[in-house]
Amino acid sequence: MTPILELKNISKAFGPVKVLTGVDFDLYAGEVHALMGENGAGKSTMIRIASGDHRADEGEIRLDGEPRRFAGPREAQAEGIAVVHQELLLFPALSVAENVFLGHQPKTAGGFVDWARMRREARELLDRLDCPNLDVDQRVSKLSVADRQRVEIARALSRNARVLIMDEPTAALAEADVRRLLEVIRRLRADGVGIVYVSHRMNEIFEIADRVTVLRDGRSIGTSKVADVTEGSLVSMMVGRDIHQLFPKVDIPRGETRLEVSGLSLAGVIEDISFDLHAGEILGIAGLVGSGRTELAQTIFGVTPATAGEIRVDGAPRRIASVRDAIAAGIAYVPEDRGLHGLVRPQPLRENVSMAILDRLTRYAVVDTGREQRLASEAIERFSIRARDARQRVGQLSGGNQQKVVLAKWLATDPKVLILDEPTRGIDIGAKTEIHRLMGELARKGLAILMISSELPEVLGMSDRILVMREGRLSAIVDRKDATPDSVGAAMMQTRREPAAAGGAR
Amino acid sequence: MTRILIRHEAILGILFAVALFVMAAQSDRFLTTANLLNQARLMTEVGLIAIPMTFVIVTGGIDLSVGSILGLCAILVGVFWQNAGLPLPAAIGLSLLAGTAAGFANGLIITRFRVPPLIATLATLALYRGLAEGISQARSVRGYPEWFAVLGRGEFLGIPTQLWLFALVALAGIFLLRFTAFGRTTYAIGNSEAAAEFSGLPVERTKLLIYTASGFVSALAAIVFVSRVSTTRSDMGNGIELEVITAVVLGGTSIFGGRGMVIGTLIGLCLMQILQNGLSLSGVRGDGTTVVIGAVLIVAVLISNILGRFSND
Amino acid sequence: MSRRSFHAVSSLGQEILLVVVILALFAFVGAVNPRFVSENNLTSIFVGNAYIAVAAIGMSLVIVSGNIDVSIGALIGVLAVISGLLVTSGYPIWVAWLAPLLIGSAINALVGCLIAFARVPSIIATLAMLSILSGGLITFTGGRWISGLPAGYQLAQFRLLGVPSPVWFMVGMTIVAALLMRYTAFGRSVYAVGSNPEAARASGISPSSVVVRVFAIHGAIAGVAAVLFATQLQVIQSTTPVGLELVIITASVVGGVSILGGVGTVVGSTLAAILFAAIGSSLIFLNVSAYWLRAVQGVLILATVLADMARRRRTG
Amino acid sequence: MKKLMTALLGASLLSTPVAAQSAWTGGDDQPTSPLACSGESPAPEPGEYNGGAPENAPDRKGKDITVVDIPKLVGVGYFASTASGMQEAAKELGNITINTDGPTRANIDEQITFVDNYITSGVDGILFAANDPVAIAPVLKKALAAGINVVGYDADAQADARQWFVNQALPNGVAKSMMDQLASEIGEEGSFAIVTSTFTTPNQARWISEMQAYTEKCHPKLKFLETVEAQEDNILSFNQAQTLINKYGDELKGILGMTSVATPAAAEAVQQNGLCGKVSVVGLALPNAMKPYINGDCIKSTILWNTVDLGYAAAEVMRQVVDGTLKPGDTTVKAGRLGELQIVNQSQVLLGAPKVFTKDDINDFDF
Repeated sequence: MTPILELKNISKAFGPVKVLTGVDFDLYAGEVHALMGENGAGKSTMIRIASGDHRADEGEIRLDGEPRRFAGPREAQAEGIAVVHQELLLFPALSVAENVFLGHQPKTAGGFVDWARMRREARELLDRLDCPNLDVDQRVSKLSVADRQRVEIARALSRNARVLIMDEPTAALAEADVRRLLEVIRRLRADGVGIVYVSHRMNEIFEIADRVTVLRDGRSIGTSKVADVTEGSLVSMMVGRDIHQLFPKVDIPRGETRLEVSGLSLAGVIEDISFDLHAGEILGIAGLVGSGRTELAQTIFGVTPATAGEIRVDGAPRRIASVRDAIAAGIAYVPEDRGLHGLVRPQPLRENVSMAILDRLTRYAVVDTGREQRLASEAIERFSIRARDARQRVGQLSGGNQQKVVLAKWLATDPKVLILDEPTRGIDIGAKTEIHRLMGELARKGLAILMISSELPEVLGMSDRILVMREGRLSAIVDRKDATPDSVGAAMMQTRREPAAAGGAR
Repeated sequence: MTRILIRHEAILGILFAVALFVMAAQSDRFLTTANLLNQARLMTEVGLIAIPMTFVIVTGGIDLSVGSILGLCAILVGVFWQNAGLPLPAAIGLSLLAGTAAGFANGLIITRFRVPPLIATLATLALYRGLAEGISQARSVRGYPEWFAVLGRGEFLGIPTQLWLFALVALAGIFLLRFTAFGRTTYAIGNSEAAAEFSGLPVERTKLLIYTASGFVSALAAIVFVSRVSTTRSDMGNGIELEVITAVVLGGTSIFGGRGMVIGTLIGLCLMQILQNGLSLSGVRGDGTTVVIGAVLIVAVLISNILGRFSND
Repeated sequence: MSRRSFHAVSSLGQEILLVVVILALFAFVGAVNPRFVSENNLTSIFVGNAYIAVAAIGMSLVIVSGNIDVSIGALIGVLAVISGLLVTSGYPIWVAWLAPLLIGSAINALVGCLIAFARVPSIIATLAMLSILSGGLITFTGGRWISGLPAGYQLAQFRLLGVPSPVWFMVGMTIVAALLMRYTAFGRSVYAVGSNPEAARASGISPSSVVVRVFAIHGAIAGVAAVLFATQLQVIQSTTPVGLELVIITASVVGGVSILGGVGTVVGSTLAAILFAAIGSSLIFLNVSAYWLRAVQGVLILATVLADMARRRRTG
Repeated sequence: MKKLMTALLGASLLSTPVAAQSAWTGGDDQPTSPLACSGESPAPEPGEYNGGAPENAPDRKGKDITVVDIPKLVGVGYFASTASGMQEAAKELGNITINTDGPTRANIDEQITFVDNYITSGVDGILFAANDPVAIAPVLKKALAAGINVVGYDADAQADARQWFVNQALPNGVAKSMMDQLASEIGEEGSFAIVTSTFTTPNQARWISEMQAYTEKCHPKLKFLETVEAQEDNILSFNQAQTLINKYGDELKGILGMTSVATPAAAEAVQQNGLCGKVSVVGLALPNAMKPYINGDCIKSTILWNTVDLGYAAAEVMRQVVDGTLKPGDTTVKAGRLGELQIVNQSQVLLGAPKVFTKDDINDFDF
């Protein structure tokens, strides 16, 4: 049996930087082949080459044993290779149906776009993906992240994909959505589709993949059957060293109350939330996408000022009507969307690190660049950020290093309360561990940490207590000792009404 | 970031030097102090407005209403002075206030009502010009006292008076954009407004201030203009916005925001002015000069694009 | 079901808003002065401004694709003169009618290439074209008007079934363009490129070629506008009307085309062009002081923009 | 903000019929001097010279000189024909070179820059048609100070900013021709409207004021309706004329076109509406642009000075000023094929009275 897709001895360089060196990869029909590696290992480039987006410098691509060259994505798509991109390449202003069929709309006899058929077929595809509630006429800009991803998968399927490449499909999904996605993947596999599955999440790999290939520094470290490897061996293959503890949770005695939230509401989004947070504590927030986790964080942080309720920091009531108020109150927020909200990517590292404390760095309105430079150098050292120097543009750094810059930026404000929204999303194992270690260190120093995560193991592993949200309300607060996937999962799910206001869309 | 900017400026500098050299070779009347100072005088109004426009474009916005604000403020000087019988300094003060208010209104429409700047200022372009016409009833106001002409036609230490004003505004612009938290915020807004917002930077206030400043400086340009031509007309400054934007963009400010420097704008301005002047002196007619400036604009952007592609950005 | 119709309404909101405003305007001014809604006046409102509506169709395509064209006024001027020169120097009339389409298309395809391949931002490329075209026009014609146009050349004065040809062009081209934008793969790819060029590329659409084609079509449409412009009177002016580009862009934008690309329909821009023409005419009928006319127009444009913004925020 | 605007505007917006009788829209505030209703008016006295003089001008007598012509704007038929008149004179004289160059829009700022650049480039003389009499004055004075001879035509500057001004026709003369012609076509009690370029154009504003004064004196029952602006844009002029026709219906008997762009466009509107003979168009326009309408018996007349002659005279005057044959105190000047021209108003050379072209003679002219 010949593989449907085969990459042989692929090399690729961008300018002087060698990204891939002699990589081999093959995929059989009806299998899920996981591709793993830290950020910067070359996974994305490989995907781009396989999907015709980039041309390899060396090596060849074979389809069903025949060598092929793709002039562009269109040719690859014509051969049945489709990609579900991590950044979800959709058209926000267009409808669901149209997003599914853009570029290959069904046509009438006269060559015109057949809207009726397009909507019908989109409906069928979405039903096949088990999402009957998704309206094919809805604009994509109004959909939640999970729904957007379904649209993207429907798009791939609409091209009768034989090879489906999924680039971190679960990075943005809540646990329940991950379940549904894995179900869909199983079904596709049964239909004979070959799936390249890129993910950082170990449990998914073990659950769904048949084989796994690990990349490191642009080279293939090896391909093995999933049954033959362990989590530990995979991690050491990826990182090149052993990592013993995935969640280095340290026990810190609870300090005094730092943050008290009572009756906090944002009309139509979150309702009547009360909790407190202590120095040295990590309070995890769990919940489905759309349950109001991020909205809660952004309300506390003043992005969307609360319509009712009270926030006290160190016992003093604070009126938080803007981000500036929140910063002044000692609250810091590391946002979910790094690229959009966390960083100004075209600007240098040092200007990003100083951005939240610009007021404090100015004298007579002039920015003290000397102090700024020192601040940046310290941050590079303290968080071991891999950057050329403080003048490098943050957009050029890897995801993990970007996240460290965001952390550095917020720790520079000397906060009392640190809110982390999906702090390790899209970050490789190495950087993830570092960030977890850092969280422990910060908590030990008396910081109160609020952590939102869609990864249940992370929430369970890192939190002292877990605040579970459902449909904009507080569902439960679970102590570490009582927290199990079942107890927290139950609090998250319960019965869910028909889709509430699409909370995921902003 | 700085490196790219410097590169664009270097290209511009070279273009500028080439233009200077060619023009000087074409006409011996070109490279004289008198001519150059005179040219500087002629470009002051466009130059003044180009300074805040650099800020506006760096934030990723645009202000098309500057020419109309200029017209409106010019009219108001005359109306306050002659029709309302105020002393001239008071009339000037009120007119500056009106220009500031017009800019503030732009800023409000853009920040509060979230109207994209292009549309907002397209609408106020029509509105402010209309107000100028309505208020003036198409009457010119003339006969300003001698002392007022000093600003537009006089000299101070051998240098045209308005050039001192221009230098002051330009220096303030360089200082603000380059060294202050305000400038830093301006760049951050242009590169990623959301990230700036999430960093607690005063995004709305900064934008509001920038559009307000644009209105104020347009009013200032109106005063200089009225002083230079000693009359007010409601059609003053018509079309000046395109000249200003051309200068700013020629100066390397990215129309998408986030990139640009006041120095670049100044070079862009000078390049435009010496092209106009130099070509005219060497016998090229006005319409030919217009064509050349259009071509230079494309060439400058092309060269910097091509060079930009070979660098690792 | 109700959900679906709701979305249909919200995506058509701007068009409906415009129709309501236009009807309200006609009703109000008609009540004050019935002559405003006389057949004659309605005809002149449509005929005299049809070329603006036609040009706004192309502009809408350009804006939907995420670009802008500030040289459109100059281009129309140049193409009108070319048409006039051809017909007065003895070429057949149909050549003079067709040439502007082809030349306009060629010129703008070139601009499109600058934008798509040389990555010159559209506002800069067209700003430069504005200088080049308007300067070049004067150099070329020396400011002489073109007169002595042969009989049969005045396309814009023809009538078909009693309706003046500019109205046919305006309505016909709007419908064709609306269908093209909605029912052809190309039309949809324009929205895709304007909405998210990176995603368009991943869908197998080449953003560069879409942008070049959009500009080429826009140039051809500008050619039609130029012929309507040139054939309305017995002489052709050799300067371009001042500020025509702003009028056309405003029509597109107020018609609901988002300046950020990806959204909008050509029906909206045509309605907006009609609205502006009607406003201009109505102010004269309402005896608004001529000195204040432009201010009132400005207020009305601003009001439309703000109303649109409020509507968008309501429907999300 | 919107409310404020509305309140502000509402108060002053709607012009009442009373306002219509007080002042014609588009006029200026300068004093008027209407001519006598009938019979020849005595020509105004030359008076004492009040023009300026170039400082330390080199002796250019009889030498080849280079002159630049800077009209209000280039790209309109009117100034294309004045420029052709200048070339005609240059050819006859043989020792004068004239280049026409100017802004593409009637924009004071650009025009000033043009003048300034030509001063630097060192021309011997400047011919100009000013967009604004006051705004252009400082730069013209600078030209005089640089020893350059400065002569205006068509649209004047302040008198001391130039040496002579070739006046195509006195404003009160234009007013008389226009209103007499209008009254003869629509009767003494007809209603009419005006299409002008912009309210800020000095010549047009002057003529409208003079027309009002003359009408009140000599045709008091003519009814002024309104003035509309149409820039220098023929489609807009057409649309505006069209709107006036639609608005007033049978009430409208005549349209006055104040520019060479507006008049033919108004004629076109009348013709396309099939109102030939019902609505008269009286106005300033180049004969060539009006021939189709006049020969087609739709429009009776067009009024204008000979623009080619205007340019011709301007060039002749420039040559004579340079040669010193036209000096302050002279009462006439010889201008080539035009013969003797009269000096009026202290430093103006009068081309003559405006001419009314009709079907009988329009085909004898080609400009």
